[in-house]
Formats: sequence, structure tokens, C-alpha cells
Amino acid sequence: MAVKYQKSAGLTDNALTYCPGCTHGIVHKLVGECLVELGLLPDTIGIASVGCSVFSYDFFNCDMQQAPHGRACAVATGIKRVLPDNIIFTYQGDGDLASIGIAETIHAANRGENITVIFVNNAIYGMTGGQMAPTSLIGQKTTTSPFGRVLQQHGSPIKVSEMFATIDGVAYLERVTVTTPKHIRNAKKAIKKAFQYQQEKRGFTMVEILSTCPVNWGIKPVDSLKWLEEHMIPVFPLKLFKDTGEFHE
Amino acid sequence: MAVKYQKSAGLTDNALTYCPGCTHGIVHKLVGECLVELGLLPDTIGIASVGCSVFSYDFFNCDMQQAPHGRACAVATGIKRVLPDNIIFTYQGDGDLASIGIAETIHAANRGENITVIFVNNAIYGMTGGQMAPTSLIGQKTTTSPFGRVLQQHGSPIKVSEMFATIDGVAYLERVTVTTPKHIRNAKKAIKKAFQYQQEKRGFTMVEILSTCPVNWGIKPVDSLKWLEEHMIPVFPLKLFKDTGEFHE
Amino acid sequence: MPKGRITFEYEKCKGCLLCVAFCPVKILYMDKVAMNKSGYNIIKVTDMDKCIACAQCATMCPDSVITVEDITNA
Amino acid sequence: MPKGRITFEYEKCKGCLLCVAFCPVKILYMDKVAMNKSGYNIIKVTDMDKCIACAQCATMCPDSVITVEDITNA
Amino acid sequence: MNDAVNIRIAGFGGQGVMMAGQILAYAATSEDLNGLWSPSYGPETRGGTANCAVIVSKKPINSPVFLKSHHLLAFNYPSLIKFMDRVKQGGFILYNNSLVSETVLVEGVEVIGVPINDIALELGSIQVINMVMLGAYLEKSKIFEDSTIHKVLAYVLGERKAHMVELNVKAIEAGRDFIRKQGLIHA
Amino acid sequence: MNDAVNIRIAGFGGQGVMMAGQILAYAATSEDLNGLWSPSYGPETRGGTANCAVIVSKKPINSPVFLKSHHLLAFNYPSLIKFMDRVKQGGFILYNNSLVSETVLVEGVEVIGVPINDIALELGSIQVINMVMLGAYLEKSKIFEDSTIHKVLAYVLGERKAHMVELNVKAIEAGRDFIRKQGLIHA
Amino acid sequence: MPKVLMKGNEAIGLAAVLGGCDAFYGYPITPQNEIPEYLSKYMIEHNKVFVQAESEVAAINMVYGAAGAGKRVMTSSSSPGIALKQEGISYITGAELPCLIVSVMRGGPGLGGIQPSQADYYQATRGGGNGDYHVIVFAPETIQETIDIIKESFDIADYYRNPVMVLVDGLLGQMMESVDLNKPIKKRFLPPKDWATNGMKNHSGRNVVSSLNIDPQKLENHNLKLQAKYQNVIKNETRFECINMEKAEYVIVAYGTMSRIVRSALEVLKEKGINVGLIRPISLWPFPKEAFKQIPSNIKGILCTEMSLGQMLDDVLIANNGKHPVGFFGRTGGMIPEVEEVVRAIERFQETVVK
Amino acid sequence: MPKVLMKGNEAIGLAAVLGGCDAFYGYPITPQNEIPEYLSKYMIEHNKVFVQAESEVAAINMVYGAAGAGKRVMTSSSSPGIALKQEGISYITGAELPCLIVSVMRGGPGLGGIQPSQADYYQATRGGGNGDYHVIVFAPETIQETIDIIKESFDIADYYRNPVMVLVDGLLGQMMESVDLNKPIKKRFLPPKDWATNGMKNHSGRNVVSSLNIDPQKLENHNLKLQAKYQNVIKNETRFECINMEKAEYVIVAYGTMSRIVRSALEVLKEKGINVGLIRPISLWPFPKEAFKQIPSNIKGILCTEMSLGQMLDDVLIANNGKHPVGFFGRTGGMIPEVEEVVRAIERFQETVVK
Ligand SMILES: Cc1ncc(C[n+]2csc(CCOP(=O)(O)OP(=O)(O)O)c2C)c(N)n1
Ligand SMILES: Cc1ncc(C[n+]2csc(CCOP(=O)(O)OP(=O)(O)O)c2C)c(N)n1
Ligand code: SF4
Ligand code: SF4
Ligand code: SF4
Ligand code: SF4
Ligand code: SF4
Ligand code: SF4
Ligand SMILES: [Mg+2]
Ligand SMILES: [Mg+2]
Repeated sequence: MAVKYQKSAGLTDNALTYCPGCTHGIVHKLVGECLVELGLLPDTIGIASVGCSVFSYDFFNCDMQQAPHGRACAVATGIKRVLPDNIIFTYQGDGDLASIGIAETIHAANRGENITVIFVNNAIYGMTGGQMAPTSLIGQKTTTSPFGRVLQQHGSPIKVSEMFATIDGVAYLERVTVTTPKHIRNAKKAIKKAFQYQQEKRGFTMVEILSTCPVNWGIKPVDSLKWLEEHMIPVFPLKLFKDTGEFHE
Repeated sequence: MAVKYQKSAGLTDNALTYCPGCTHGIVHKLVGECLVELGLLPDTIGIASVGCSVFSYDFFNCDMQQAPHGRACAVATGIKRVLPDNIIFTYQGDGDLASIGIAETIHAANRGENITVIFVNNAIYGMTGGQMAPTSLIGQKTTTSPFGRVLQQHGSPIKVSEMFATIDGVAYLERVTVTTPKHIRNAKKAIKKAFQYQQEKRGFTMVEILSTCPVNWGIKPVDSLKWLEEHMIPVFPLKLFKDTGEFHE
Repeated sequence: MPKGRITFEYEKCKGCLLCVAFCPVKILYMDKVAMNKSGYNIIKVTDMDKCIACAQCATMCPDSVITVEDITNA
Repeated sequence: MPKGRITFEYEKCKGCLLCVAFCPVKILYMDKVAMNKSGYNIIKVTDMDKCIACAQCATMCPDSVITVEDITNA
Repeated sequence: MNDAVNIRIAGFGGQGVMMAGQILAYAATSEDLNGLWSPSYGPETRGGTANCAVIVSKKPINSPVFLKSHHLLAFNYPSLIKFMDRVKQGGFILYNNSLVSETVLVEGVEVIGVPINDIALELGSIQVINMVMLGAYLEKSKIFEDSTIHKVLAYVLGERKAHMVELNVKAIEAGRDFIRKQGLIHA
Repeated sequence: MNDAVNIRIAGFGGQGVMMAGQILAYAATSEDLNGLWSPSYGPETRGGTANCAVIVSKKPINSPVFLKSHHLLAFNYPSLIKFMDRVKQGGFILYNNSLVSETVLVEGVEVIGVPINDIALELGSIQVINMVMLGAYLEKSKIFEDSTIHKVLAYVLGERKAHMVELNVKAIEAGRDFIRKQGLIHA
Repeated sequence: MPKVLMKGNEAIGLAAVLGGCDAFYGYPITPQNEIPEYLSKYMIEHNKVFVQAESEVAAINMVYGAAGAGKRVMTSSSSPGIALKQEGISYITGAELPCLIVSVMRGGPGLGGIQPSQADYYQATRGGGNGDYHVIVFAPETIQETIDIIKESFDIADYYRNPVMVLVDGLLGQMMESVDLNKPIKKRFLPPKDWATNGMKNHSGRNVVSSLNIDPQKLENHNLKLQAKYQNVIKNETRFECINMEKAEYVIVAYGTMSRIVRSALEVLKEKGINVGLIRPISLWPFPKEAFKQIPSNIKGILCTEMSLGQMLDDVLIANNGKHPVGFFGRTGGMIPEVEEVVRAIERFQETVVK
Repeated sequence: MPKVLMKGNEAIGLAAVLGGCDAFYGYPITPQNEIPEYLSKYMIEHNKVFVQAESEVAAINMVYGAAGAGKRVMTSSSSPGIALKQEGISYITGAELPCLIVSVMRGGPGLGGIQPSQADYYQATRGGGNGDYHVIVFAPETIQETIDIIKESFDIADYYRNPVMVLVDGLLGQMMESVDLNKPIKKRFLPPKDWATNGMKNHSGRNVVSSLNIDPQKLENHNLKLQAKYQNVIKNETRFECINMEKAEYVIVAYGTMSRIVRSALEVLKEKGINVGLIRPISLWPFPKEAFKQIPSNIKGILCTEMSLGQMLDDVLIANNGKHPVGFFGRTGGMIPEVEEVVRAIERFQETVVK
């Protein structure tokens, strides 16, 4: 008899505070599993950002700091520079990373800070009640785009990974999703690689994960997965944007 | 007898406050000339940023606002949204635009704000006395990189135009310089096109202009032009990054 | 011969149905009556013997509710 | 026959020498003695008759000090 | 009606507690009284308990918060336990005895169980438990005219949910009925 | 020396005014006195006028700013005009009469022209006008030991500019000489 | 005109429009989200401007720009968001531009919590931006008063060319009350905005908006001009209410939600035979010092009450100037005091006197 | 040990290193640029951390991160830059992290000017971030005192787990004075940083740094804990100097550069036969109220003097509590008063009394 799947030791015993079916939870598991499998928990300091994942400092089974909205990468930089041998990751939503925090994220990337960014893109501001995010899709109705996102008024959804692919300091960058077990396995590979690269001090690593927000999309959890695949992936294609080379063990 | 060249009516009579031979002055002339030639002075509101060009509100012969450091594009957005038929431009240094103001600039671009950004990249913080800018070159000694910019510590010079080329809302984007009369003519064409596109409400337009800082580079004005050509252009190649189409008169 | 066995940490289940949707052998369903303390209806198994221990359910579960065991060697 | 004439708004000159460097006929030079009120040595012309009114000097001048006239029709 | 009535409505998130309270505040406004509705969410951002406070007053309303209410509508057990001691002498409690099996006694306070889940299920929609409770409350308190409530309901549901008005009115009526019958038994 | 001496040094940006002042403050520190140097730049960020204030004091220094100085070293005409009325009775002014053709009179203050540009040009470097002025000042004020100044000079110029020490010392000496000769003429 | 029931935040949005708001620039943050949400619909429907900025910093600078262009513009935020706006606010005051800033306070410091608080009194009244500047701060206690003040605030801002901040706690933003939207507001003569940067075609000469004065003497003069303006604001716009002052034994000072709770406490205290008065500052800056002149000289003390731990207390101590003993009662972090707590605070006041 | 001549800003940098600084994170702004410039060389040469951040917001958050990781870290900035740090500072106090913030004041508001000023007294002492928090603020008057305080400040910050701000005006940053770098500092027992987030391998259990308390009761408890700490700070760290107090007819209150000018004025006044005392607050928060107990009861009045237009005045009025007439003299916008102006201010004091 063998345990084929169980809760990761990378997560604490606290019940997650996410809504039913929210894939933030899946991403949490993957991060936890990677840290355990790489034996990194004792070295790791995670940065919880402001968003639904703000409470993630209660969930990841490692040292954690909670960062002001948008500033996770600055906080991570602060820590990494004084503790260069520890593993530092941020966990940020699209509002946190792509809107208020785009400057801090770009500059951490450009400096080649040796940190890992877990970027959970759900095309909306989950925590504050479903306002438009810079990643919201054209036509998407949100509480602050009641007539849908309009190109002329709001611009296109911002393509973070496409933009970051132009930045020299980025060592690894991939966009993945977690809508099926297969996608989840790929996502896990990406996250693991990002952490491994950080171990090897290769520079800035980021994994953009397309994620659902059933509650604020107003779509049932299972259907949310389909909505994501049908509407988000065409705008945010899954892709390996940058990989500075094979991992050498 | 014909006047072949004289001071542009797009500039006021005030003496410029730039150091001897600083090419900020050349860029000023070009902006002034374009506004005059397009008949736009009465419609234009310029945004002076914080940097050596902070006093440009005394130089451009149109209405001007002075913006907090890095926030020129937010100020411009504020104005443009309430005065959509006026012409709005920002005049920003590399510290202002690429460092503290990168978020505001990216989001104005991403929203496709119909404004024109004159981005003067001199690879240094001029006004505050020659500190490292995000655009400073590898090896470049500045007052805050006394041992030269080091890749591992500071990252590469940030390539703003390369990054902005990935943004949908950008209608026109070109990198030029002003080191020779020929380059100056090209730069003028680019600036003019940017303003014309704004007139046609095509979206965000930006011209990145490689410029000198003889004083803080510690290089004589004439030699600065050569230094720029030899050291900056290889890192920041002159290029038309984005053009959404011909101008229709 | 039964291959897999799954167990639930029921108090953490939120009834999102992701596990149900992804079980290839369709043995999971929501019990419309049974509720946990948080008021969520929980998930039950129709026929555990059909479980193939593929862990699709557990992989999809955002709340790490499900443990999957391979019992072929048991 | 002289082709061009250039005039300087001397008080705005900063003696940067950009004009001097770009004059194709090399008729500009800095007067090491004459100074304007700001203390900058100013630019003089050796032989105005050689000026071809190309406006390279004025184009390069960051301070819009120079006016160039084409006097061929004068 | 008193010069001012304080009503507390409490339950799980998702039971329609907030909306029930708002309807009372709308009704007050519509009858030219002063209405105040104020929400309070538990520390858990989602899926936790929720309660709201409603004040209906002939005079301008001072404190928007109150320690003790005249009336408590408790939609579940935790709410009942938490707030039952905070009802004024002479006031009453309506609680959801579909979910609360225990009987509670509070001195000087009338405590009435209303099986709102059961009644709502009978009407075919668990969604309307809040309307059942509201009906029971309206009957018990006699605080507003029937017509006022119907007007408010139409307004609150709006065009998009206009088709729901009928079901809601039915639920309110069912709540009222339950109290009317109760009255008879007690009488 | 007085208990405290206030010195103002003023001129165009680029004339070495600031450095001259710093040397005095370094010298004070080196002789175990209290030295204070404080800069003041005109409203124009670049190419404008610049002046600095130096205080050399046996006691701890209170106000870092002063209205009137004991001594004024004016490198150009605007500086002379601006500050000449702000010299204490019994104090003196040294001004650059290479650039200032006008003669000025201030009651109770000795005013001495020093042709620092000319002297510096004679030495072959317009750059050292500040050292010429410094030399004149040191001679006139007798405020510091010669050896102190040489030590400070070596420190301030540092390794990178060590080759400049000689020229600077020469310039100081030339400034001293000018005053010495002045003294003779006046005597 | 019949009353309507409105949520505080939505009422703020609507009142701003009634006050002539041309444009809103903001960024989401709890507990003020219903303001941008309401306006994202209303402004677009009415051909006005609504922009969700990328951050609070961007939002306040959009306000700066549009205010400079002569429009009536506003932003709203909550505690940490207002902190991020401080530089921009300082610029706006320095450049003498009018605008409306709505601050809906939650618990702090840092990310704190999302429940109602008054712990941003310093933030509002003492700035946090740089320099000698003031923001005109009003702190209404009901949604009705919030509406009335918001409607007037653009006029006040335009008149003085200075930002007006309306400061409420999250409870006022989240709760609903019966309100009358049509109360008339004071008419003011407003000079034309001939300084606005709306293009030279719209005015003679060149208009420049700037807060830079590199010459310190000019900067001092500018500051003295601002101070003269602030003196006018103090003279004309100081607002307060005095309640039950004549026979008071004690006087409570309270604003916003706290003052409503105190009003209820006064009734309870009266029943208990303790006569307590209330000074309710409506303008927090300027703080209504003159209200303290109405305090009977024989009172036993002043109790400053806040949903914070002693911030308005500074102004109370200054206004009192040693005349009466001053005590303090406060809750913080999102805890709203019960009426009974205020009653008890008065009862044990003697122990808590601040000397 | 002989003295050396140092520029204020460079002395700040060096003193911080002598105080144990592990890392500096900052962004250029006049008039404090020599601090980062000095440290960009020194820190790298000594294998410590120097990072020029992309903005002040980023810088303060890097400080937050590294402080959370248990290191001694600092940032420095000037007026508008400090405004941008307010949110971060509020977080740091909320999360109870130690750090050093150096603020070198210039003229405001807005972009203002670059000449020395004290107009950021409110900004320093009243925050501008959100919530009920305090930063410990010291305002030295000489470069020597700046060095001594900076050297001690990491200990103080660590002891209280609270940010310490050292507040100087631009003149102190830009001028040079003879200083002794080796004055000993007070020794304190510092508890180990067992709360630091430096990886679980370095401590037992999981460490979390956060300012979030979603439960208002917990947030209030946290605030009460902070208040208790602040009371300790008030008790232990209040610093001031009283000069010439015994026979004073008037007392001046002044800090920083202003107090030095006043010292000189006292001498002039003494010659004129006017005996004036000086209260020099060294800690601005906590403000030295008890210094006012040393004021002779028969003085004619207190004159508050600032290089700003009446910000410390609030604290003077509170400390005075109505006892003596209070007057004010200030310059602003980068204007530094002459000694003679202070003398005249005392001479015409009767006219300027604030009642
Ligand atoms: C300075 C500041 N501004 C705004 C907020 C409010 N806020 C909290 S979460 C959030 C958006 C979160 O969206 P996202 O990052 O996409 O995360 P999600 O909740 O969708 O996972 C905002 C705007 C804040 N806490 N602080
Ligand atoms: C908030 C804020 N931070 C910092 C500064 C200081 N500052 C003034 S100009 C400048 C850099 C300017 O560099 P750049 O934009 O490249 O313009 P340049 O002078 O090189 O033309 C800085 C950091 C400021 N005024 N405000
Ligand atoms: S609001 Fe959306 S993103 Fe946040 S926990 Fe709920 S479903 Fe997930
Ligand atoms: S400092 Fe540099 S960029 Fe600024 S004016 Fe001088 S030369 Fe030009
Ligand atoms: S392990 Fe596979 S077969 Fe078994 S219940 Fe889960 S999904 Fe179904
Ligand atoms: S996926 Fe997990 S939480 Fe969702 S219903 Fe299944 S067991 Fe419950
Ligand atoms: S116009 Fe041409 S030829 Fe004449 S001076 Fe200028 S550069 Fe020389
Ligand atoms: S280019 Fe212009 S400023 Fe420079 S030296 Fe020539 S005339 Fe003077
Ligand atoms: Mg999101
Ligand atoms: Mg630059």
C-alpha cells in the first residue's frame, strides 16, 4: 500500500481561506510540493502579497513575510540581498504584480534578483470584490467595468510575461495553468525549475499561472476551468518565454 | 535673403538652464519646432517631469504642468481624459520614466492613452549629480556605482523601448538620437509623427531620444556626442519599434 | 480487484466539485444532505472498488482534502 | 560670392563648441577672451564669406543661439 | 411602534441576512421614517458569519450601533447564542428552528422558533428563507404596512429579478402565516 | 586669533570658492580647533554664483550661519557688492581686482584688491585662483600654520591629484607674496 | 422631496456628481470600493470621466493633472492608500489646485484590518507629505451630512484652490441611511479658473502649474501666501456643533461615528442625572478651537473620545490650553465602542484625567 | 583621538556603519545624495549591502524585508521622498520591525526647493501613514550629535522593534564640521531576534512578519501592545537639553539648526541684558514635555522657533498647557534665519503671543 497523493508537508494544517474551487489552492499545493521535494523549506522565506492570497503566510510551511500591496518584489529584494543563500519567493496576484506592483517587479527582474515570483493571474481583483484588473479581458464585466472592459477606454489586457521576456535579468519565465491534472503537472515542473534556478543563482525566475476566480467571475468552479481555457488562454497563451539553459544537477 | 534657421517660436525667450552642450537643449528645439509646424501650440499642455528638464515649464511656449518625479504619465492621463481634444506631451528623463515612473508609463501605454512621451535617455541621473540610472551602461562609473555598473549587482541597462514594443496600446515608438544634424532631422521626424498620431487619436506614442550629459559623464560636450554613439547606441540601437501605419493627411 | 482508496479530510472540503468533475471512473458525487461544520455539502464515493488510484481527484482538489492510496500491494 | 550669414544671441551662448565642431567649412572658433555676462567664452566667425548657410552650426546648438540666413538672393 | 426600534439579523453568509435587513431599512425610508442599516462581517472574509443592524426611528438616529436590540432574527445556532443575551427586556427573538434543535429561554424576552428552512423548502426554494423570516418578523412586529414591503421588494429586486417578486411575496406570506398560527396556539 | 572667526568666500561657480573654504575648515580641524564649512548655492542650479561660510573657533560652534563675517574673500564683482556690507567693523575684505575694476570703500573695514586671475595666469594656470586668494588670506589673517595648510592640501588633493600639490603651494605662496608686498607699500 | 435609502459609499459618489464632479480617478481598496464601483457606472453613463488607475500614487497624480486643467476632480481611498497619496497631496496644495479627496478609514497600522476606525486623524490633519501645507478636512457624522458636505466641497476647494478631504470611517461608508439628496448648499462666488492649463487658445498668455520655487525667498513668499489663505479658511470654514452645553458638568469631544455614539450616551447619562455636553468638530482642519469658548467655566473636565488612541487629543489639548482637566477614551483597530462604554468612560473619568 | 572634518551626509553614512548597519536601500534626492553616494562605495568595499532602489517606495519596502530578516538596515531620503515612504513606515511599525530612516529636510510643499528647512516636523512626528503608530524621531543639532545618535539608533530600534528616524535639515547634511567619530555609546541589552524570517533552519517553528490582523479585537490588542511600548519609549528615550533656564525671562524652544542659531542669539540677548533660556528637544517624538517643568514660573513667555511655519508649535502648546504665553517665530521654504532675527523676534515677542 502506497500513498499516491496526500496533502503536502509544504503547507501548514490551517484550512485555506479561498473560496470553493478557487485554483489559488492548487497553486499553493504545487509550491509546497516543490519546496518539499527540493528540500528547501528550512531555507525559504515566502512573501505573501495583498490579494486573496494575503493569508498565505498562514498556509506555506516556511518563514513568511506579508508585503504591502504591490511591493512583494521589493520586500523580496531586501531580504535576498542580506540573505543571498536563502530561497525567497513571492506569491502575487495580477492586481498586485501587474497593476500597483509592476515597477517593483520589473526592476527586480531587471536587476536579475535571484528570487522566484509565483504570479497568479486570474484576470480580476479577487479580494476586493471583483474590480477590473489590468489583465481583465476585453468585454469582461467587473464591478468597475460594468459595461465590460472596453479597448478604447481601458486598453488591452496587459501581457506581463511577453513584456518580461524582453528583460535581460530574467533567467526563467513560463506561463502555465492549473485547469487539468496535466496542466497541473506542467505547472509544477515550471515552479520546480524556477526554484532550482534560484538555487543555482541564475537570476530572476517567474511562473505566471492562469487561475480561476469562480466567485467574482460569477461562474461555478468546474465551469470556471473551462472559461479560463476558452477565454484566457487565447489571450495569454501558455508558453515558455525564457529559459537560460538546462538545469545541471 | 531668407532665414534658414532661427530659434523656434515653440520655445520661450528664457535662457535654458542646461549645462553647456547638453543635448536636452536640442530636444527642446525639436519639440518646439514640431508643435509650431503642426500648429499645435495653442492646444498643447506639456508635462515637465523631475530631472534637469524640470524647468522646461519655463521653456516650452505652451501651457505646462510640472509633475512629481515619475508621475508625468499619470498627470498626462488625468489631463487627457478631461481634455481629450488637447495635445498632451510629457518630457521625461530616464530616471523619471524608467526608474521611479516605469509603472505610470507602462500603464498609460497599456491603456493606450492618447499622449506623446518625449523620453530623454542620457544613461544617468543628471539633476541630482550623476547617480546610476536604470539605463546606465555596464561598467559606467557614476556617483552611486563608483566601481562601475556591475551586471551581477545592478543588472543590465533596462531597454525601455524594447519592453514597450510588446504593449498593445502603443501606436508609435521609435528610438533616435541627436548627435549629428542628420540624427537630429530623423529625431524631428519621429517627434512630429508622434504628435500627428496623437492628433489622429491613435493611442500612446513615445520617442526615446539618446542624449548626452557632458557634466555627469565627465566628458566634454563634443566628445560626449562620440561617446554616446560609441557606447550607448550599441546597447540602445536606433530603431523604429512600432508604427501602427502611415500618417494620412 | 480494488486498486485505490481515497479518504477525505471532510472539514476542509468546500464542495467545489472539482474532484467529482475529474474522476475518470465517475465514482464521486456530492452528498446533498451531509454538511461539514462550515456548512459545505461534502463529497462521497459510490463504489470505492472502482477507484484506480489515479489521483486526478486529489490533484485537482484546491484544499488538499483528498488522500489517495494505491492498495494493489496491500 | 558670400552665401550665408550667421548671427549669435551672445548672452545665451555657453561656449559648448558644438557649433564649432559641426561647421563643415571650419569658420567658427571660440574667442578665449570675450566673455558674456554668465562668464562663458563666446564663438566668433573667422571668415563669414565662407559660410554656406548650411545651418549645421545652428542645428547643433542646444541653446538656439545662432540664426542662419541665406543671403544669396540679397 | 416605539420611537425607535433596533433590530439585529444574524446568520451564515449566504442566508440572505443582509438583504432582509436592507428591506426593513428601505421600508422605513419609504414610510418617511429614518432607516439605518449597518453590516458587520466576521473576521473570516468569506463563508463566515454575517450580521446586520437595522434601526427604524421616528427621530433622527444617533448611535448606529447598539449593544441590545429590541428584536433579534437569528438564522442559525451560533448567531442565536451570540446575540440572545443582547435583546432588551420586552423584546423578542425569532430564530430558525429548522437548524436549531435546542430550545432557549431568555428572561423577559419572547423567543419564537420559525422553521424557515422547512417553510422555504415547501415553497420550493431554499433561497427564500430570509423572506420567510422577514414575513414572520413583519407579522410579529407589525412595524410596516404590507404595501410598503411589496413596493420595496419590487425596488430591491429590480427589473432583472422582477420575476422573483411573486415567490418572495409568497415566502413573506408564509412567514406571516406561521406567526399568525403561533399566535392562535398561544392564545 | 579671536575666539571665533567667520569667513565668507564668494564667487562664480567654478572658481574654486568651495574648495578654498573647505581647506580652511580642514586646517581648523587639524589644529584641533572647531571648523565649520557650509555651502550656499544660488537659485540657479548650475553656472550661478556660489558662496560658502567658514567658521574657525576655539569653542564649540553655535550658529552655523552668520549675517556678518570677520573676513570676506570676494572672487567677483557680484559677490563683492552682495557681501561687502556684511563685514564686521575691524574686519577685512580681499577681492579679486583682476575682475573688479571699481574700487570700493567700507567704513571700518580694510579692503584689499588681489589680482588673483593675473597672478594665477602668471603661474600658468587660471585654475589656481582660489589658492592665490587663499595664500593672500593666510598671510593677511595669520590664522594657520603654514605646515597645517600643506598637510591639508596634500589630504584634499589626494593621491590622484598629488602632482598638483606643488602648483597649489606655489599659488598660495604667490598670494602670500602679494600681501607681504602690499604691507610694505602701505607701511 | 422624499428621502431615499443609500449606502454611504454610494451616496458619496452620487453627492460628488451633484457637486459637479467631472472626473474620478481611484484605485480599489476596502472599505470604500462602492465609491469607484458606483461611479464606474454613473460617470460613463453621463459622459463624465472614470479611470481606475494602476495605483493610488497614479490616481492622485491624475487628479493633480485634471485639477490643473481646471476640472472638478476627485479620488477616494482608505488608510494605506491615502498614505501613498501624501506626496501628491503635498504637490496639489503647493500648486494650489482644488480637488476632493475622500478617505474612508479602516484599522491600522500597516495592512491592519478592514473594520471602521478613526486612526487616520493625523494622516488627514497633519498630512505626511512635506512642507507647510494644510488640507481642509471635514468629518461628517451621518450619511446625510456626508452628502451635504461633499456637494459643497468642490465649491470650497475651488474657492480656496486647495484640496478638501472628507474623512469618514468605514462604518459610514458601509452602512445605509435615509437621506435627502436635494438639500440646497451655500452659494459662493467662484472666480473663473483663468490659471488652468487647458491650452493657450482658451486664455491669454501661458499658464503654468507647478510647486517648484528654486529660489528660497520665492518659496518662502509662496508659503506665506498659502498661510494667509489658511488663515482665511480658519476664519470662514471652521465648523462644529455644540450640544447640551449650558448646564454641562462634563464635555465630550467627538466626531464622525463616534459623535453619534456619544449623542446616544448623553441621553443615557442624562437619565442617570449626569449632564454632559458635546463638542462635535465638523471641520478637523481647521479644528474648531472657538467651540471651546462655549464650555461653561465650571465643568469638571473634558473627555476626548475617538475610535483611535489619542490623535484628536492633540487638538483638544491645544484648544483647551490647560483650562480644564482632559480625559481620553478610545477604541481602535476596528472596534466600535458601545454607547454603554462611553457612559462608563464618563463615570470613571476622574481616574483617567490627563494633566 | 583627533577630530576629523566631515560633511554631514557622509558622517551619517559612516556613523550608520559604525552603528552596525548591514544594508542600505535608498533612492537619490537632494540634499541627501552624499549619504547613498558615500555608502555605495563604503558598503561594497566592506562586503555589506548597498542597493539603489527604483523608487522611495521600493526602498522602504526593501528595508521592511531586510529588517524582517533580522538585519540592521536603513534608508535615507528627503521631504517628497519621505512622503512616499509613509505607507511602508506604517507597515514597519505595524509589523514591529527595527530600522533607521534618515530624513534630510528641504523646502516644501510639493517639489518646493532644495534649501534647508524644518517643515517636515509633522511628517516625521505625526506620520502620514495610517493607524495609531509612532516613529521614534531624533533631531540632532550638530554633525557630532548626528553621528552619536545615528550610532545608537540601531540599538534603540532593535530594543523597541520600532523604526527610528533621524531628522535633520539640509544644512546639517550639506555642511562640514570637526567631529570625533569614536565617542562611546550607551550599552543596551538586546534580546536575540528570534522572530526574524531568516529560514526555519535558523530557529524553531515558523516565523511570520505581518501587520495584518483581520479580527478587529486582535488588531486592537495589537495596538494596545504597541501603545504600551510607546509608553516605555516615552519614559526611556525622551531627550532634551535645557540651557540658561534659571534666571530666564523668556524661554525659546528650538531644535536642530534652529537651536544653534538660537544659542548664538542667547549670547547677543544676554549682552543686551535680556536673559533667555532654551529648551532644545532632541527627541521630537517623544516630545520632551517634562522639559517644560524646568521653566521658571515667572517667565514672561515661551517663543517657539522653527524653520517652518508652526508645526512643533503644536507640541509646545500641548506641553505648555496654557501656563505661559506662547509666541512663534519661523522662516520657511529654505530661508535660514539670521541670529539677529531671533534677537528681534524676542524683542517684539509681546506682539506675537499666541493666546
Ligand atoms: C495600497 C493598497 N491599495 C489597495 C489595497 C486593496 N487591495 C487589496 S487586494 C487588492 C487586489 C488584489 O487583486 P490581485 O492581486 O489580482 O489578487 P487576487 O485577490 O485576485 O488573488 C487590492 C486592490 C490595499 N490593501 N493596499
Ligand atoms: C520623489 C522624488 N524622488 C527623488 C527626487 C530627486 N530627483 C530629482 S531629479 C532625479 C533624477 C533625474 O534623472 P533623469 O530623470 O534621468 O533626468 P536627467 O536629470 O538625467 O535629465 C531625482 C532622483 C525627487 N525630486 N522626488
Ligand atoms: S475571490 Fe476569487 S481569487 Fe479570491 S479566493 Fe475567491 S475565488 Fe479565489
Ligand atoms: S546635468 Fe547633465 S543632463 Fe543635466 S543639464 Fe547638465 S549636462 Fe544636461
Ligand atoms: S483516485 Fe482517480 S479513480 Fe480514484 S476517486 Fe480519485 S479520480 Fe477517481
Ligand atoms: S475538490 Fe476538494 S474541496 Fe472540492 S469538492 Fe472535492 S474534496 Fe471537496
Ligand atoms: S551655417 Fe554652416 S557654414 Fe555657416 S557657420 Fe554655420 S555651420 Fe558653418
Ligand atoms: S553651440 Fe551654441 S551654445 Fe554652444 S558654443 Fe555654439 S553658439 Fe554657443
Ligand atoms: Mg487577481
Ligand atoms: Mg537622465
